[in-house]
Formats: sequence, structure tokens, C-alpha cells
Amino acid sequence: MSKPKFAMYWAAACGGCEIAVLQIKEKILEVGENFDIVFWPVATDFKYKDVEALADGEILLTLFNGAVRNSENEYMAHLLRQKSQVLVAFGACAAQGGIPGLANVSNAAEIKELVYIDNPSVLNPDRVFPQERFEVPEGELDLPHLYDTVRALDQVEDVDYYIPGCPPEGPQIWAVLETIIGVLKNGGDLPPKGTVLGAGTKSCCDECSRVKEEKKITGFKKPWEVPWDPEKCLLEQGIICMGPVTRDGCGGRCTSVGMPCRGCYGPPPGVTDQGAKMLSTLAAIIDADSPEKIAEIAATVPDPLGTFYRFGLAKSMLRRAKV
Amino acid sequence: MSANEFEPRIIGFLCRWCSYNGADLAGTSRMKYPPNLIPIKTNCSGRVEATHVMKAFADGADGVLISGCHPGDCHYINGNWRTAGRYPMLKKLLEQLNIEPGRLRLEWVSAAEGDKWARVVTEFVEEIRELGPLDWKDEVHAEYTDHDAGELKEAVTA
Amino acid sequence: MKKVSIDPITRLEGHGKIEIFVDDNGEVANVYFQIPELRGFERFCVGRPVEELARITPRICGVCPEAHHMAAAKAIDACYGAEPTRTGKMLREILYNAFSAADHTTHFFVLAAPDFVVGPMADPAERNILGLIAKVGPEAGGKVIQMRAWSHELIEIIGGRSVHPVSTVPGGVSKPLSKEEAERVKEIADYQVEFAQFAIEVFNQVVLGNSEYVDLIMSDMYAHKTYYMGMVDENNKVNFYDGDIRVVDPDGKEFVKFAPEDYLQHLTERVEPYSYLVYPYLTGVGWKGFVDGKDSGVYRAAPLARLNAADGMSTPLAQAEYERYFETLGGKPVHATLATHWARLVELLYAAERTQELANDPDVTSPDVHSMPTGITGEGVGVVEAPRGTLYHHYKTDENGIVTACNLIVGTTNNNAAISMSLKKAAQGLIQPGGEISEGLLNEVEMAFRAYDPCFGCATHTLFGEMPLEVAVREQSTGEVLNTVKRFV
Amino acid sequence: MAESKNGEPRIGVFICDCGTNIAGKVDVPAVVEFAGSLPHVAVAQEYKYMCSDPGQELIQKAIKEEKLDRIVVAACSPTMHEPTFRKAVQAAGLNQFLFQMANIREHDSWVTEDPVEATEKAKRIIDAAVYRVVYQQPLEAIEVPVNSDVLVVGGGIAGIEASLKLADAGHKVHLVERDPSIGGHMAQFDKTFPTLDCSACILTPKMSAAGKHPNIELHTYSEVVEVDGYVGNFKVKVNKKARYVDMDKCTGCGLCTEQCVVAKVPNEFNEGLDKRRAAYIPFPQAVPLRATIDPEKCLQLTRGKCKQTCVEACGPGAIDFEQKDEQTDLEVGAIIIATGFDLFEGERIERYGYGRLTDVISSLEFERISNASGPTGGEILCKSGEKPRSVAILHCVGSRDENYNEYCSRVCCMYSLKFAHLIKEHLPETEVYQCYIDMRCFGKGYEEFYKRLMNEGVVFVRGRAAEVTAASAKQADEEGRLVVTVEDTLLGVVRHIPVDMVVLSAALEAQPDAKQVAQLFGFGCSSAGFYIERHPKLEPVSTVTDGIFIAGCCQGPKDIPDTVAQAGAAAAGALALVDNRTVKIEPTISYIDPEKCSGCHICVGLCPHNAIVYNAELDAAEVIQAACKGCGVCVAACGSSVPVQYGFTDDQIFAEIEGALAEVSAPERS
Repeated sequence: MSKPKFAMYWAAACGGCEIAVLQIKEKILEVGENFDIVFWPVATDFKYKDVEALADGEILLTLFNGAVRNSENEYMAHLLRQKSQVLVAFGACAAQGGIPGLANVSNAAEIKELVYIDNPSVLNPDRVFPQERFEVPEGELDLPHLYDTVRALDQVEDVDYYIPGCPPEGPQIWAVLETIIGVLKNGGDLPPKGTVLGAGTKSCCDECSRVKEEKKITGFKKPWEVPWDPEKCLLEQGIICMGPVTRDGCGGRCTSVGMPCRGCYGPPPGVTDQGAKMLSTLAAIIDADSPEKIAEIAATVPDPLGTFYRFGLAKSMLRRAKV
Repeated sequence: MSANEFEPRIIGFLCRWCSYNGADLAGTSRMKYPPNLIPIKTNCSGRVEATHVMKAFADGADGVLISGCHPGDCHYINGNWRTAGRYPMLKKLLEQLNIEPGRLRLEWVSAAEGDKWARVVTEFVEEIRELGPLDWKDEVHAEYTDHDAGELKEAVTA
Repeated sequence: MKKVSIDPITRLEGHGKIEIFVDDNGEVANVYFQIPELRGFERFCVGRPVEELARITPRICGVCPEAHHMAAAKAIDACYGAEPTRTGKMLREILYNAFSAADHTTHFFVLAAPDFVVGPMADPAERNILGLIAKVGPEAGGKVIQMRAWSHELIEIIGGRSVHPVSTVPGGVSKPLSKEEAERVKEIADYQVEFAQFAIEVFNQVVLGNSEYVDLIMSDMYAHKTYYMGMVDENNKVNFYDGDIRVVDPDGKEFVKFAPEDYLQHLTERVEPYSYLVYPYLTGVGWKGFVDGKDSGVYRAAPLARLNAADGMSTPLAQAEYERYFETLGGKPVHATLATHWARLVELLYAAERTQELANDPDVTSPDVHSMPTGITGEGVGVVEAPRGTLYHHYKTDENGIVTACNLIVGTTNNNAAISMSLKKAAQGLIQPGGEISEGLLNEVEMAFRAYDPCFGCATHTLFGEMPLEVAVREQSTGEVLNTVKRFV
Repeated sequence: MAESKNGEPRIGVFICDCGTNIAGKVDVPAVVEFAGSLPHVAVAQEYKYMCSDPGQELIQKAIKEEKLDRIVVAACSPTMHEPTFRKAVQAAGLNQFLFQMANIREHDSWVTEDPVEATEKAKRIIDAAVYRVVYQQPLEAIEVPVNSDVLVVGGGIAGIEASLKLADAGHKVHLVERDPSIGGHMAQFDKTFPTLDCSACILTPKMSAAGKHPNIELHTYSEVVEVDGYVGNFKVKVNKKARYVDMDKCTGCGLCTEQCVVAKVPNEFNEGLDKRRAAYIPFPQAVPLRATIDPEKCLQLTRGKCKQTCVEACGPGAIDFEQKDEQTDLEVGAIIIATGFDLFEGERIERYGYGRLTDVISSLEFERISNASGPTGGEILCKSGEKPRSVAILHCVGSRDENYNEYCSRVCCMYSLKFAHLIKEHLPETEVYQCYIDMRCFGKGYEEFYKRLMNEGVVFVRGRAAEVTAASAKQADEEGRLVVTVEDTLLGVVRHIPVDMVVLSAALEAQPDAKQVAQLFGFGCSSAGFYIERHPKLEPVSTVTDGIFIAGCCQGPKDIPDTVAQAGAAAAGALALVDNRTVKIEPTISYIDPEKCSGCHICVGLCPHNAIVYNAELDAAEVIQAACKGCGVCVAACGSSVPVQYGFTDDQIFAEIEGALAEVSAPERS
């Protein structure tokens, strides 16, 4: 009897998710033993038609990382959904849009103008832009269509599970694969659809090693503006930390080195819009003796969009900036 | 309302103690103001989250009004101080999202200020009329062509 | 005219595509290397507080996030007018060299070595790290895994996370190194040096020991006479973290040496309508198309280039290996693309030695890990040597330190033009009229490309076996497939 | 849309015509038709007066026959009839919180000009309510036990009155007064308007009754420093300042006060018009009648060196310089705040010369001068000791004045008239001028009193006094006199009135520490510092904090009858609470699931009512149900949205937004 088929695909992503999978070290070989890897662009042939050739649902498990940024990504999202029994949004980009989702402050035209014309190192007097179809002397070349709006996987296709994180932490990934391998071998039930796997159900504060006390801040600080203190909660020191609005699972690594959480594990259960939630939370802990002063302090928040929506703009309620 | 003039859709979040009663007073005093704002009652303006404001815009509101007790008069002592903190952050965020900050407004309206309520709503409706429709539903869904695999295959694997 | 697609072969920002056009006589008419994706970091970095770019730009590439983290950190230092403290700089450099060593290791053992150890034309099923282990003994695999694991442990100790580290701040890093951590760092550094020597030993045995391979490396099919770029210290020795940019011409003579902040005077990028990735060239020479030679502004970066562009290595063992490298390959500069693999090992040794050197400095545990910004200068350029080439980050900010402009020249981009040329040359050399397009042949085409290590991604595959590729030779007009070669796990 | 517990929700929408109030503007049949078309709506009906018995029966009938499990009533404001309909729904066997009210009267038919627009708006409002009600859940009121004791803060007439009422009803009362004696301002008054009965004569009996009452424990010279807990279960810490006199030994004989060597202490009770000793009894009728040693003035206590004549003088040896402050913890079920007022300081209005010109005096000073037990033994005299030939009484000093207080102090007109009368009574020859803006004589017998004064020859000048100056020397006959400059708006001339004495009828202001007190007890206070009642008309003595009531001038300026009436009302309010063993609490409060809470502490510091505590064992925050007022601040602030506010969940608010924005038959945009 042939092994169940496994696929991993990256869309608009950095590759960190693949590296993260490597972090499971020798266990990767166990994946090899238990699955028949039919499709892993970094591991196997990328030709679409090999996937097209598969029967619907022939792939048992597909880990899809990266956001949906262009027509090629979207096509693959639909195709892999069709061919997979279990489609997992793997990593922050697939789950939330991730950092590529920040491109939703702009649109394709604006980005091209900047990258191919305005950038100081670019010399492009004839205003040459990459074309989706282009005739070279020898024939025709094509490029995928770049969308204006970056989307998370579940904004394009039906998703079974989510594994958040930028990237997901090695042990977490293994825990998930182990569960699935276990179910394959010994039977049993997979978690209910829509479950966030490889992460906790509380906020990052729960695993952050720092001591939490009542939070009343009188202004916003940068990490280097406060003396090094391994114990004190960063938020209490005025450093904007997304911990309270971020799902646990990473182990609180960033705060352990004195750097604030930026929310890569996405919102905890019950939070619909991570960035908006952070705004409500942060504003609430500003302490002053009058609402006017509170408003003054609140107005000094440096970059609400880029901080609160660092990884979640595409999945936010508004999804993108107006252009 | 004439069929082709833009009629703003506005959501108003009113605290139960001051603003909602202020709006009631405008009613009992038979003051007249435009019908574009639909009130939503919360116990305290401090309960109103950025998420609620975003939700309103995402679902098609052209403007959002948050109204609570005057500072010091809050029936939860300082619940509205939280609102006061959220407001400037929200404005800044909207600006970054390229949405006119004027589409969001915060007002302190007491239970005794029926006239202020009527004035605020009238002004706000006019301001939003000036700004024109936001049509966020269309904005975000503009590109949502929901291609099926077939259509895209053409685009990708020529 | 027929079109052969090799798709994908890499991922930089997304995926890569090679299009080979074969004319009616079956000869290669042209080869195009395409990058089909664009994410627009330059746009959405605008509006962010500049210090956050050290945590945003690493997401350009999860393979070498450390490089982006450091280039950003240096640009941010400049924007904040914050000169790193001695310890702050040391910790950054330790992290960075340890990363470089780990990255080079993975590339050599998992990607490059199998071609040589078991042979480019060998059975794909054996041509992988397992096959390599079979050849050089089981302990090799263990060593590689330990090297990777320990190096990432070190990155995590200083950087907070092993992928996408976070710990740099203007003028240094956020967290001091504890005594215990320092001990562990030393231990790891010692192992890295030990491992680097082992790696070179393997190379001696399996490659230099085999004249066939030496010939293959030196064969013209894999050579280009281009300019070479690399970062050097005040003694013109290779340095990954800090220094000036030195460019030598195809004869190995210094063409220009410039400070990172002057990069705009020396580099220009051009746009081709068939790729989302731009093509940099030397402004001083100019663009003459996809050709090599003194008159073409095409230059190369990464290990081969760095060794050519420098006068030596600053650490003893690496210096010795550097000398042996040029003696063996017939003096400077070395144009052979495949020699990059050896160059990479020389750098691996240097990186390990450098890590060890810094790890043993008593100041490494000083609490003085960052300085204080002296005021926002409004502009900063940060350059480091990423494993895949010189990495440029250039930011401008307003008076509040909010980014108003951001320009990035990413490691592999430097080699964009050269990669296209190498692929064309290899394809033309290998694909003969009427000749069967064999799997091994594809691998040899791929080797030309792989030497540049445009991305780590390609490497991971060999854990499971050969990277399956399919080349379809088809009637372009109809797209009808005339001949396909496939290979699978 | 979510499903109610038992499958698909079945919603009934009942739309009230409210006679013509709604139906006169809104096309109700059209709205009924629209409502009927909404998801899950099983019944949509119109009725003339939904709040009437037949209207309520209509709803109840439909609930039973149509098996409705969600009810929306579109009618007036919920503040009007929500309780009515909730009862009706509950009576029909449906939980009262499965009901939502759509306000299409105050928020629509009454404020919208155009009928078509009003109809559209009604649809949207109902749409929002229908979407919302689907997400509503049955809730049960929470019951907590009640402590039967009551705390009364402030020993003025309001506090005394409330204490007596409660004590007579058999409840233990703790009466806390900051001064050494109870009595408050009223004890300083001479006569009371309009009846002119002597203030002392009516107050003193109440004071001693309070002092003797077995159910009343006096905590004089004491202040509340901590308040914790919640309705029915308050925990209060009272700080009793060291009196340096043993209350049990002291007999109030007053010998120490005669022997004390420090003689030049301004006497507060007489507004500093005369002096007292460092050892003193505030006034003869003080309750408790005990001496107090002024720690700021006593040589022994300030310099640690004194002949201690007081100690010698004291037979029972009650004086004890070693005495320290004492803190007492009290547990009470209800609290009445009656902290009174503070008089506007005349100095603040430069041009009236108070503090600069002798014989420009405050109203309270006049009260003392005219009082038989006052510094002048009841003779109305200038500082010089001469009888004033003419007196001007300036109204609205610091009130009805945007520079100071916009509000009207309500009592000044009347006590000014009282002063005029007293002057005429003592010195019939003396001219009395009243410089007023309007005469406000609204109370029982007040207008009559005003008329009477006009017949007593008091001169009424309609106009706010511009300034008071010392007469220039050349106006010989005016030497040493004061001149009041005022525009007589009736005659339209500016008058310069020479007088010997000017009385400033100063405003009643909130106590200087009113805001801190409000914070301490957890209710709101206006920008002027007066405490805010829960409802200005229907709950004038309750605060937003259940179990805490207010009475007297701390709520706003008022006269004695109103104060006493309010004290009674507050007592009754407290009684209605502490007479029960338990109290029911609104269930629209927050709940924190310890399983979900990360223990980040954000909400803990935030709760305006200190209803959230951190449970270290569970590493989670906990809501003290009975203390929670349901503001929802914690819900909005929690980064993980762990707190749930029953009745105001995100689901419910989101649904309401969706409904309000859902396309009704609104004209399409071009």
C-alpha cells in the first residue's frame, strides 16, 4: 500500500517556513518515511500539470505557506484545495497575509512605479516595466499577474487548519505533523476544521517569562530607551508590545531578548481584528490625570498601522488601504 | 431623499447614560435632524472598540460617530477616558489607511444636551456628504474575482 | 523554434523560471532567467519607524534573514547617529559569522557536494546527502546536522530567534550575553572551526583528489570573465560585516573601492520586461548586454567574487586555505563558476575562525551592548556580505525617524545577469543538435546555476533524493510536447 | 446567523403606533411588511399602544401560540418601557433578556421631518434589533447578601436626619464627621427663612438625639480613608484623628479651654471673627460635648514644651498628648454621602474688596454677627463697633456668573431677604439695599416673605453690583464709608450707594475635596464638583454605584427643607436595600474565564469599580460579580477578548452593525 501523499507549497513568502520545517532536524526524515512527497517546490518538481494530473483529494496533506499575491499563487491555492484532503495555511503569510500583506497599503501600479522608476539605483529612461506577456525574438515569455490586494489563503480558498507564526517554531511544526502521522498510523480523529494548530489558546503574555503587573503607561518608549531588565513587562515600560493581542505558541522568544512582540502568531481565539484590538488595548492603559492628556499621549503613537497590523493587515476587517 | 443624491450611511455608538438619553431628549423636544445615523447603544463609550468602528466601515458605513458622557460625568467614573485615548489613535490609523479621518467623530453629549445631539448629527451628516461615499464593501471586494482554477490556468501556464 | 522550460529552479522573492529556446536545428537560440514575483518591500517599508525595518526586511528572505537584519541594523545606526558599542558590534558580528558558516555548510554538503562526491552523472537516488554519507562515512551526516543545529542555537542566543532574529537596536543589540551563554557560544564557535576543517578535508578528498572534477571546474563551459565585487577591511581582507566595497576587473586589478554610502555612484539597475527582478551593473563600465569581458558592466558577487576582490583572509587558517586555493586554480582572478564551491569553504573557515576570535574576547559579556542615538540624521546605508552577494539597504527618514524612502539591492540580484549568462552558456554547451536531453545533462545545466546558490531552497530537496526536474521540449506554436525528460524521487 | 439554543430562532417583531406619535410619521404597515421579510422573523404585528395591557397580551399570546423565542418591540425609548416589556416577556415564560427594543419614536418619528425617510430609518433600526436579538442569551439576575448596617458620611443636618431615620428603623448607623462636632453649617445659622425660627432651636434637639441614639455610633473628628466592596457589602476604613483628649474621661466642662495659654486661634465656628484657645470646644451645643486639642496650635504638640495648664485644669485627667490616630474597619450594606457645601470665597472677586475693605463681610459672617451666641452677642455692628447706618447686600456673588459658577445657588435670595429683615429688626433706622439680578423666591412661603420685606422698607436695586470702593475723603459725610457702584437696570442709571456695611451673598460651592471623595466612593461628580445622581428626576438620591446614596448640598445647592427631604429619601433608599437579606444585581456584567485569561493584568488596573482582582493561584483575573457595573471597559481593553459582557457581546454588537447597514429598500446610490 502506497504512503499518503504530502505536499508543501510556497506562495508570496520568504522561505523562512521551509527553513522552519528544516528546524525539526532529523525528524524531517520521519516525514519522508511516513509520507510520499509528491509536491514540494523546494523538494520536487514544480510543474503544475503533475498536480493537475492527480485525482481530486489524492494529496492527504498540503502545507501551504505564503500569501496570495498574484494569479499564480491564487491558481495554486485553488488547485491544491481541489487535490488535497487537508489544506493547512502554514505560517503567518498564509494565515494572516503576513508581512507581504503590508503591501495592501499600496497597489501594484504604485509599487511598480517605485521599484522600476523611482528607486535611486534604477536607470529606466524608457519606462520599461515587466510585462505579463512579452514577445522576445525567439518567442513569447509570460509572467503572472500581480494583484493590488494581498490575501491570506482563507480569503481565496477553504482552509482546514492554520499553523501560525513567522515562521512557525520547529517543535510546534513537529507536534502537528506527529499528531497527523499518529492519526494516520493508529487511527483516531483529526482536530475540528478551522482549528489553529501548533499554537496555544491564550495570549503571548501567558508564555512570556516577564513579570506582569498593572499596566499604566505615560508615554511610548523604544526598547533601547529603557535600562535592560529581564524581569519587567515591556508594555509596562511603555514599549509597544503586541503580546496581549497575539496567540501564544512561540515561547515568548522576542520578549526574552528585550524586544517587543510584533504579533506573528496572529490573534488569540475570540479576537477578530488583531490590529484594531491592539489599538483598543494600548489606548486603555494610557495613564494621565485627564482625558485630554490621555488623548495627547495616544496621538504620539508612532505607526499604528505598521505596528498593530504588522502581520495581520490582509486579514483585518478593512483588509487594505484605500487607493 | 432624491434617488440619485448620495445619502451617507452612519453608525452611531451611544453610551446608555448620557448620549442615548441626550438623543432621547432631542426626540421628546421634537428637534429635527437627518435620518442617516443609526444608533447603537452600549453601556459606556469605553466599551466601544476600534474593532466595532472598523466593522462599521467594512460593512458599508460612510461615517462613524462615537458619543459618550462629558469627561468627569461618566457614569463609570472614567470609562470614557479610554474612548478619549482610542480616538486619536483611530484617526491616525484611518489616515494611514488613506481613509479621511473626518469619517470618524467623537462627541461628548450629556443627557441634558438634546440640542447638541441634533446639531452634531446634522453637522456630521453634512461633513460626510461632503466627503462622499466610502463604499468599503466594493473597495475591498473590487478585485475578488474568485477565479476558478480553469480561468487562472490560462493566466499562469500559457 | 521550441521552448524548453525549467521551472522552477529557485526562489528568491518567490520562484524562478528558466526558458530555453531551441531553434529548428536543435541548437540553443537563447536562454531567459525569469523571476516571476514582486512583493514591494520598498513601498511598504515607507511609513514605518526606521528601527522596525530590522524586523521587517528579514522577511525578504527567510534563508538569509540574518543578512537583512544586519544590513538594516547598520543603516538604522546611521539614521539614528548611533555608533555601536564595542560589545554591541561584537555580538552582531558573532551572530552574523556563525550564520554565514552555517549557511555555507548547508549549501556545500546538502547541495553541492553530492554532485562531486557521487558524481554529476550518477544515479539521482544516490546523488544526495545520503549518498554522500555513504561515501564519506556516517559521521558526516551527524556532523552536518550538529553544525546546523548548534549554529542556529547560537543565532537564537544572541538574536532571540533562529529564523528572523530580532535583537539589534540602534548602536548595538538589546540584550547582554550572560556568562553561561558566552561559554556556550565559545563551545559552538570551537566546533564550527573544527567542522570547517573537516569540510575542507572532504573537499580535498572527493574533489581535488579527482582530476576529472578539477577539469570540470576549470572547463570553459562554466567560466565567465567578469568584474568581481566584495567587501574588504582596511587591509583589503574579506569581511562579511563591515568595510568598504572593492571591485576588481576581469584581470584582477582594482577597478574601484568605495564606501557603502557611495554605492549609488557605482551601481545601476536596469529593468527587463520579462522578469520582475532588476539587473544591476557597474555604472563606471555601463551596460553592454548579457556579455562578459572588460567592456561589460556585468559583475559577480558571492564567494568566488569575494575572494577575487580581496587580498586575503584576516584569520590564519583561512588565509592559508586562500593561498592554496589560488595556487591550485592558477592564480587570481578565478573565473570558474564552479570554483565558487571551494571559495565557499574558504569563507566557511574564515567565518568560523572569526566567530571563535570574537567569542573569546573578554568584552563579549559586557553589559554595554548598545549606545544611545545622538539624533536623527535622516539617511543611512547599511551593507553586509550576504552568503549570496553584497547586500545593500538604503533608508531615508523624516525628522521623527519615519521611513520616507527605502532602496534595497539584494544579494542574489547582483548575480542576476551573470546567472542568465551562465545558464545560456551551459545550455549551449550541453544541449547539442539532435542530442538526447538526459537527466544528468539537466543536472549539469543546473550545476551552473546552483553554484550561485541563488537560494537555499534548492538545497533542501536532496534530503529526500534528487531534485526532480522536467524539461519539456515542445513545439512552441502548438505547445505540443515533442520530448520530455522527467526525474522523480 | 447564529442559531438559538433550540434550533432556528423564531423572532416576533411588534411595532407600536404609539397613537400617532409613530404612526403619524412612519408608514407602520410598510415597516411591518419589511420586518416580516427578515430572516428568522416568524411574526410581525402592529398595535396602537403596545405598552397597554392588550398590547402586552398580544405579545404574550404570540409567544405562546407561535412558539417565539426572541422578541423585538419597536416603539419608544427603552428607558421608557424596556422594564414593562421585559416583565411581559418574562410573564409569558420567555427569559426577559431574549428581548430587544427598537427605539423608533425618540430616535426616529419625533426627529425626522420626511415620512419616507422616517420609514426607511425605522426599517434600519428594526433590522439592527432583529440581527442583534438572535445573538442574545437568557440571563438570570444575581443575588448577594446584604449587611444591615449603614454608613452616613457628613454630620450636617442631612447626615443627622438620615441617620436618625435609619436608626429609628432599627438599623445600626455609623455617622462619620470630619469636625470635632456634628451640626455642620446649619449650626452656624441664626434664623432660618422664611419662618425665622432659630436654627439652633430646631437643630440642637436633633444633634443630641443623634448623639444619644443607641443605634447611632458617632465617628467625629474622623474621615473615611478607604472604601472597598460593593452593594450590600461595603468595607470602609475610618481614620479617627487624635483629639489628645480621652473621650470617655472628658466631661466637656471646658476648664481646659479656659486655662489653655494659646489664646489667639481664629474661631472657625464664628468664621474667625473672634478667637478660641488651642484647647477648645467648637461651640456650646457641640455633640459630642468634648474638648479637642488643636494639634497645629498646641505648644506641647508643636514645640513639645508647654506649662500644660490644661492638664492641671482637667480633673478627670482626660488630656493625653500621647494619643494617636485610630483606624476602624466598618462593614455596611449601604452608604449615604451628605458632605455638604463650602462657601464661595469673597476674595476671589477683587472688586468687591472682601478682605481688603473692612465691613465687607460674607453671608456666614453675618449669620454669626446676628447670632446671640456670636462674637457680638447678636448685635449687628461694624468692625468699629458702631451700628451701621446703611447696609448693602450684594446677590449672586460667585453664582450666575460665568467667571465663577454658572449655576444659581438657590438659597442666596432668601437668606439675603432674611438678613435684611434681621437688620430692620435690630436697627429699624438702618437703610438696607438689596442689589439683585432676579429675585428667586420659589419655595413655600418664600414669595410672601419677599412681599413682606418690600413693606419693611428695604430698597431693592435691580442690578449686579459693579464694585465696592472706599469713599473718597472729600465726600466728608461719607468718610470711612463704603460706596457700592451698581447700575439700577430699572431706572437705567448707575448709582453710587454709600453704606457702612456690605454683605456678600456668596454662592454655595462643592467641598474642595469633592472630586476625591467621589473617586473614593466610585461615582461621578460634575465639573462644578456636585455629585451626580443616577437620574436627575427619577433617582435623585441614588448614584451609579448601587448602595451609595447622596443627600443635601453635596448634590447641589439647596435649602434646609429640601435637604431634609432628600436626607429622608436617601434614608428610605438605603432602608429599601438594607431591610432585605439579599439584593439582585443586573446581569449585564463581565465574566472572565480563567481558562482563557493569560494573567497580563491589563484589566485589573482598569476597572473603574475595582471589580477585577488578580487570582495568583489561577494566574488569571477574576470579576467580583456584585461589584461589576457592566461598563464593558475590561472587555474592550483585553487583548484576547477574554472578558464577556453579558448583553453586550461582540457578536451582538457586530450583528447590530450588520443589521443597521444591511440593504433595506433604500434608494440606490448613483
